[in-house]
Amino acid sequence: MSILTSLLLLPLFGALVVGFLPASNAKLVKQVALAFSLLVTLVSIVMALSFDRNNSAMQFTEVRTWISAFNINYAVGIDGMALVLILMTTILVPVVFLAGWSESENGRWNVKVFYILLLILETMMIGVFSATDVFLFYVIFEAMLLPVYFLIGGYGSGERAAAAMKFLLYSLFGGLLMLAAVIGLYIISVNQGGATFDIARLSQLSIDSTTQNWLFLGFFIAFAIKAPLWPFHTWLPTAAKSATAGTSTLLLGVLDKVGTYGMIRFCMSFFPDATKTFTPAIITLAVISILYGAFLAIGQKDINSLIAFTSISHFGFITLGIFALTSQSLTGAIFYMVNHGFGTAALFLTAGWMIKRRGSSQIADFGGLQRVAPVLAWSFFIAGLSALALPGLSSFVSEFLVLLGAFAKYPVAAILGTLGIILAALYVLLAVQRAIHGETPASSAGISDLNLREKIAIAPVIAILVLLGFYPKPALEVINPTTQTIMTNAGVSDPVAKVVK
Amino acid sequence: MTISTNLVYFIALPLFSSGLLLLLGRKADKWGHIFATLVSASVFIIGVIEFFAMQGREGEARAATQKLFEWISVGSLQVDAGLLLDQLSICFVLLISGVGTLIHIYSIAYMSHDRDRRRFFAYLNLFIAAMLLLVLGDSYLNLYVGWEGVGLASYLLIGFWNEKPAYAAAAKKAFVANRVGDVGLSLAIMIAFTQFGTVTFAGVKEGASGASAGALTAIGAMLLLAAAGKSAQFPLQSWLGDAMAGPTPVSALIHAATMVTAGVYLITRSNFIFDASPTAQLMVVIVGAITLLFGALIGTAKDDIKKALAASTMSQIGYMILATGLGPVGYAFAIMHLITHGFFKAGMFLGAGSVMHGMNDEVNMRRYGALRKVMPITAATFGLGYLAILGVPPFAGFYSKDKIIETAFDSGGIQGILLGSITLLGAGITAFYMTRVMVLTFIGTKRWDEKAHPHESPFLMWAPMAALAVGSVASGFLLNSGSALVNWLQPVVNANQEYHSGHLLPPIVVSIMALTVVAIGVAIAVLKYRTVPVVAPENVLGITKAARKDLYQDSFNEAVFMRPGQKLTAGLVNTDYKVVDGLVRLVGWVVQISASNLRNIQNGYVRSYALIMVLGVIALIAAVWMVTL
Amino acid sequence: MLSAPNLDYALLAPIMIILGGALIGVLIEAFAKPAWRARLQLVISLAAIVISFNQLVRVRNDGSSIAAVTSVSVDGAGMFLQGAILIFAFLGILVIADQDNFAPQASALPGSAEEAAAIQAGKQQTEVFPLTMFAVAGMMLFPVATDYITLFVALEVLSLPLYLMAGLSRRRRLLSQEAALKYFLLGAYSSAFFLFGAALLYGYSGTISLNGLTDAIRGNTGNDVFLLLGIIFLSVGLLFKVGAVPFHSWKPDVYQGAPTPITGFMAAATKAAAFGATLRIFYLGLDAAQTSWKPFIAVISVITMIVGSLAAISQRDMKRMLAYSSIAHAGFVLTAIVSLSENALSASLFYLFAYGVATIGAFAIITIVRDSAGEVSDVNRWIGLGKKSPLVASVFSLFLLSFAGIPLTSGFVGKFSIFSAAYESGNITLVVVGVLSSAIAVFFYLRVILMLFFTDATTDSISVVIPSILTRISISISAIFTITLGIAPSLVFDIAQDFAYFLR
Amino acid sequence: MDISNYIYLSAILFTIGAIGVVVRRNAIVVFMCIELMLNAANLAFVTFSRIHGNLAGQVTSFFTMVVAACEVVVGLAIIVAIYRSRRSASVDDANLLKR
Repeated sequence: MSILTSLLLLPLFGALVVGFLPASNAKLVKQVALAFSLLVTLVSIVMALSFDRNNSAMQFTEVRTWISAFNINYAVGIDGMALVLILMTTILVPVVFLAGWSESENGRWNVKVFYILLLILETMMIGVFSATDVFLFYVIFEAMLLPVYFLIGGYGSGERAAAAMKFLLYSLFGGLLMLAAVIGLYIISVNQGGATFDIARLSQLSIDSTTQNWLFLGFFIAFAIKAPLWPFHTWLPTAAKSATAGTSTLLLGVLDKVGTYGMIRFCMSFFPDATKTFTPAIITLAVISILYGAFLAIGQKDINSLIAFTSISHFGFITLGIFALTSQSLTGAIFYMVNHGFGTAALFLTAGWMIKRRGSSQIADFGGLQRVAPVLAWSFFIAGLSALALPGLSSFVSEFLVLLGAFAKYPVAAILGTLGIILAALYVLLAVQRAIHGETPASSAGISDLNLREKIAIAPVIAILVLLGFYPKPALEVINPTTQTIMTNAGVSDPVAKVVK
Repeated sequence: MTISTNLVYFIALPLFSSGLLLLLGRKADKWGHIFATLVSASVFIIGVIEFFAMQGREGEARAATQKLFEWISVGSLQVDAGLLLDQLSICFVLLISGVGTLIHIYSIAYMSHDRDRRRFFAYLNLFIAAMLLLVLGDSYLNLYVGWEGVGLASYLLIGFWNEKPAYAAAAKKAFVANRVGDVGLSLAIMIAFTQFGTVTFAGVKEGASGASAGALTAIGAMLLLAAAGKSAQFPLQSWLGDAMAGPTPVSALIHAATMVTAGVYLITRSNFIFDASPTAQLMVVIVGAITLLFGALIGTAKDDIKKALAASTMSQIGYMILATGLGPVGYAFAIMHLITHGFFKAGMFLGAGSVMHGMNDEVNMRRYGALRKVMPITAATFGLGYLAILGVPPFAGFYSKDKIIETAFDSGGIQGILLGSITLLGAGITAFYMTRVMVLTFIGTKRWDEKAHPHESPFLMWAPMAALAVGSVASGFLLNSGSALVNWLQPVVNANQEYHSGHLLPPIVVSIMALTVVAIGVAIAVLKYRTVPVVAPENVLGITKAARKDLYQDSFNEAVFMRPGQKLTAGLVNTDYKVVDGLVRLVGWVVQISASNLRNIQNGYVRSYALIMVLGVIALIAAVWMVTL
Repeated sequence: MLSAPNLDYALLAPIMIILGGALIGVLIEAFAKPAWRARLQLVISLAAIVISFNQLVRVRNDGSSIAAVTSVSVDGAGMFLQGAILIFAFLGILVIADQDNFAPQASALPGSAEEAAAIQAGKQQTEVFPLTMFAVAGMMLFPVATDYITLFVALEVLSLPLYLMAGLSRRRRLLSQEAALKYFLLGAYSSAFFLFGAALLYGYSGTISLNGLTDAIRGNTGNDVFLLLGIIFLSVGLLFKVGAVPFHSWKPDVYQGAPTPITGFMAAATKAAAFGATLRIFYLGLDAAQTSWKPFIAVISVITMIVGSLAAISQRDMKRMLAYSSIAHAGFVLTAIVSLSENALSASLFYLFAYGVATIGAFAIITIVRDSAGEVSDVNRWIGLGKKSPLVASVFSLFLLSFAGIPLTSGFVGKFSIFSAAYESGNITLVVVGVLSSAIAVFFYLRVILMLFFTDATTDSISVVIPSILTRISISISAIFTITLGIAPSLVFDIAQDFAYFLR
Repeated sequence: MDISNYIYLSAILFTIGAIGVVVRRNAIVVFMCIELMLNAANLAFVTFSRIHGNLAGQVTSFFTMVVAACEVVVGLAIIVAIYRSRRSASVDDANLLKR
């Protein structure tokens, strides 16, 4: 049983143990849940250390038959990209537990249910990145929505029920489209040498162009809804506004990454020709998302939906990076996914603390935090800087790689994307100016600064943002082989420099 | 290229100290500022040591490099965190750390009453670290990190007293304007990478000869946009005036001596791009000329002493940018003017600071008058700076500015004459507004309001001013004796043609013309400001009214960018709700409506159910009958 | 010389055992003491079902097409469905055993003195058990019948008891009697169509057996008009029983009116039996003439899926909503019929079993959600159940998620297999419509879950009565089935695949 | 006289029955129309049996008669129960279950 399967089962086992704890003793429940999530982080770090850097094939693989009738089996394995995303997930979960210590109190159900749902969600998050069987991926991809649905609906605020419903319906609709595509792919594999759901063999299938386009659309729309691209994004702000800070961190930080991860892992490797035909359209959508998300972020009144719209703009960058298909832009996009995870976590958690202290989530209600709560103000400021991709922080490295890579093939898109960084400066600094600078109004005079627990929660995230900014080598080293394999599968090579020395 | 190991200290020391001071918080309040000043001084000392070590080395071995670690390596993009200290960057290192240390010392006294002095010194050290990274980076990407780091530091320093919303807005405006410039720099890097496959200066230099003219012009234009953003040149110059919201030492260090000159450094460093594309050089010259006049005109009408000096900085940098556009020989003179300007402008800003310090933060010059009696040392140092900026022979300004006017004339043809006369006109206007400042502040009659009782600033403040005054006196002569600076920079900017070739006008004639124009300017100013009303008069020439409003630059930006931007955002916010979300809700609504209609068909009568069945059968029969026909 | 027809008693034994059980039930009803009657009936029927299932398991490998000359062909698919119907019956009877759902004396006038007396005396007519057993016998015969006589007889034996049972509800007697009337009139109406169709097909082929019909179509001997009209009229009877759209109007009213245990049993078992016969007729009898009937069955399946999902959205009553969802599921299985492939057959067998089990569980839960005046099936009254009794609410949500086809539930695997079979045989439009209608269906399932869990309970006191041990067993069995078939479907799926064959 | 005329007769009878169910209000009459449809089918069976010369049709018609009888038993029981509780046998009165 490979370390990956044990990593998958650990949080599930944790949820079981939490299930048996007495619901009355909230403190114990929280500590046990935190302990399990830290254990998972430890195991994932051990796995990362024993990951063989220069072999780009899937590692820690394990295959067990599940439904023999359709040759569906429990097949897991990870390459560089999946490893980096799993590491991000396992680091974020304990941070979310620690940061949202009191998030689980005023929900519809008791504390136990909150942590059981989160631990189950963690299993599914790890599972979705490590599944190498398309059916297994699809099952987790759909089932993952339920814990979040109950988390938002049960523990959120504002009209949380409607937000949860909209989120679930939107993603399920995407999921069902993908179901049709998965079935199509399966049937084609039946007629071409044996029914299979294995990613490697599915990418060898030769599919005629019209079917390939339809199947590509089936997959792509589901992923475009998940990582919200421009027209499919309206569920994200409402969900982020109603969910607790911890849930929205996981929702935007990890769950949405499944969308962009899926685009790389499935859309590109199964349907290379369709990818080429649709790339111009997708690039346009990505650029629209960048500018549209930024403009709307500037216009937001509520701090959570501001962060949500910034993420929509960032997802535009990621998709631009993916579909520009040069080694710089693809590596940049994957690295961007990781950085965005930590950046959004920092933003949401600090915003969550500010909202908890001030009691309202309207930006106008804040003011002069710098005087009253300097550490909180500074962490929000640094999180904001990572959102506007300040050099020295990790998001700059990834954003620059994406734009640099995209410029080689789609100069106009890259230029418009670069204009996005001006808008990024605007929406971050406007929020910082309203929330942190200016005089401290009487209403927010009594705000207390971060306590030790919160500092411990946010410290690793900011440390990672800075460290990966200065020394991104360990992450890039792991991602590069995956990019090379994806590029060779898609039959694309880097454009060579014009002036040969 | 000698490999040296102590370049990293230039950046590591100030960065470490700024991080330490910020993290330690209140605990470091007592010794924070001393520690920061010492760190800045030690960086200066290392710089001097390196300078003499460089002089010791001959020819090629002068430049020193150090590879810290491999920063980004993806596919064909290999970027190391490498540092390069060559003749050009040593000038900047010395200027930054030297003037920086003096300003650190000055700030100890100036900020003594401020509760957050430790945080101020932390930001200053952060700025020094970022600026040194900018000048020491060996590739455009490393330069870019320093470039935005400096932008961040200036944002923090301008917005130091951010409890006042106006100051916070000024800080934001500065950062966003810089960001527009940074777009230019990143695009230049992208074009360079697609053209040459590398982003290091050496690599780009090598490839520049083979690249197409269009690409080079594009890179040049983008670099110019970046320089305009950072050095507050036309069209991105609106933020410099508001940047005066920061404490005066900040304006002295950042908005006079160091940061605003980053643009000049960038263009000088990428001289191989500009030399290879004349169109780019023409653009540089045009931007320089426009800003030169633009700054000078604004300077004539500003009553706030710091805004007047800021406008003068803008126009002096216009001179430098113009010089860099005049081909290889211009680079050296631009750097020379940059260094001399660093001395006398920083000196004047510190002088203004000590005047404000004395007049408990009164900035309106119409409230000053006859301060020379009360603050003799400030008056003296400010006066020396004044003489230097005018270009009076023995002082620094004469050597650097005249050389620029000369090269402007020498660029030949109508362009030569046009540029030469613009620079001369600029010198005249500079003389006018600088004399106006001198007269309003130190000479003339006393116009203080009751509460003000000015006094001389303490030793810690006037000592750096004196040092800078000495610099503004001697630096011009030293740098020019035997064209020391030109030969020193020769390997970097290969200004090897004899710059004495074909003069349009002999140098002596040019200097005379310049001096006469300056004299005229001084005379006009002295005559005009014999009696100064305390309240700014209303009926003034149209040009002065315009100049008071910074030639409507802000209203232009608001009209063209800000308001349409806000309207677009508001428009997008409700279209997003109505259209995109609307579509989703429409689908829900349609499903709802059709569901309720379907419900009504079920009306409960058995006979209607039976009728539906019969209709179903008839439909089937009809369909099958048609199919089989 | 007349030779006695050779009846393969081993294969027919399961049906006979059930009939035996039913007859004993009638005798008990007549002679046993009232106090003893209910318990005795329950034991007898459960015993009959278990013995019959045991016999079915013993003969599972030796299916033969001439079990009763040409009338019955007990083959793989038939046996699988018989097994499924027996399981549904077992679970159904457990829920039916909870007596207070049924009128003490069906014939007594509602609200009359006579009825009040019957209630005091605790007289409790338990003829519902034998009626169920007769219905089960009919249902077991219907999928294996291969000639028109047996088909028609099985159809009637299966339907008549259901018409009666629909009218037995103890509370809201008027609604229940109205449901019975509607079900009867429309049921009889559709069987008349069925018979006339059979007559026409007999006219076309000359024999009353399906095999004869296939040979006739291949030989192209008869007059085509009879064939076409015959197919249409025959399928009217079948589509009515299954609840396909133009013939679905009875379902919502009857499901709402009939007593809930009966609705649960009926929804699961009738659908399995009806689809059994439809599969056989279309796969064996009419597969040679598929070009003529495939288009209109496809159209019906599309309309059924869409109307089933759409109409459910605005329903106020829980039972009516589940009725529309069962109509939508009928639409999905119809796509399997249109696909006419071996995979489609195994997919539909699995789908019928998975869906049937979940339906019985869902309706069982509706029986135990009550207020002072008995069952509450108004959806708005269920608000906040998640808070009051989380276990019941989460089990009910599990069943709804299975209907919606959310992964890790049996419904998902069923839908996946049906859609892949349909895709394989080329009707991709059906798959797309299927996917879209399940997207619409998800909307109303989630609205209910949202109501259960996320809206706060209002004042009126609906409370979950502690269900009798039998109902609790039935609900937990169906829940376990729904989960296990979701996570490890190959347990039943492999059986479905082995049994997916028809013998001519 | 050609035997197939009986087929047309049975078809006509069937349609009359079918329309009768839709048009008439009284439950008993509706039920009679259904019986009429069943007998039309019987007639068809017998006629086809005569055309094909084998007895299968006639045997089937016996079975349908038996089944029709059972239907009568059940149907009338339900209709009588409805009548006693509602005092009217009209099919349209039974419309509580709707929408």
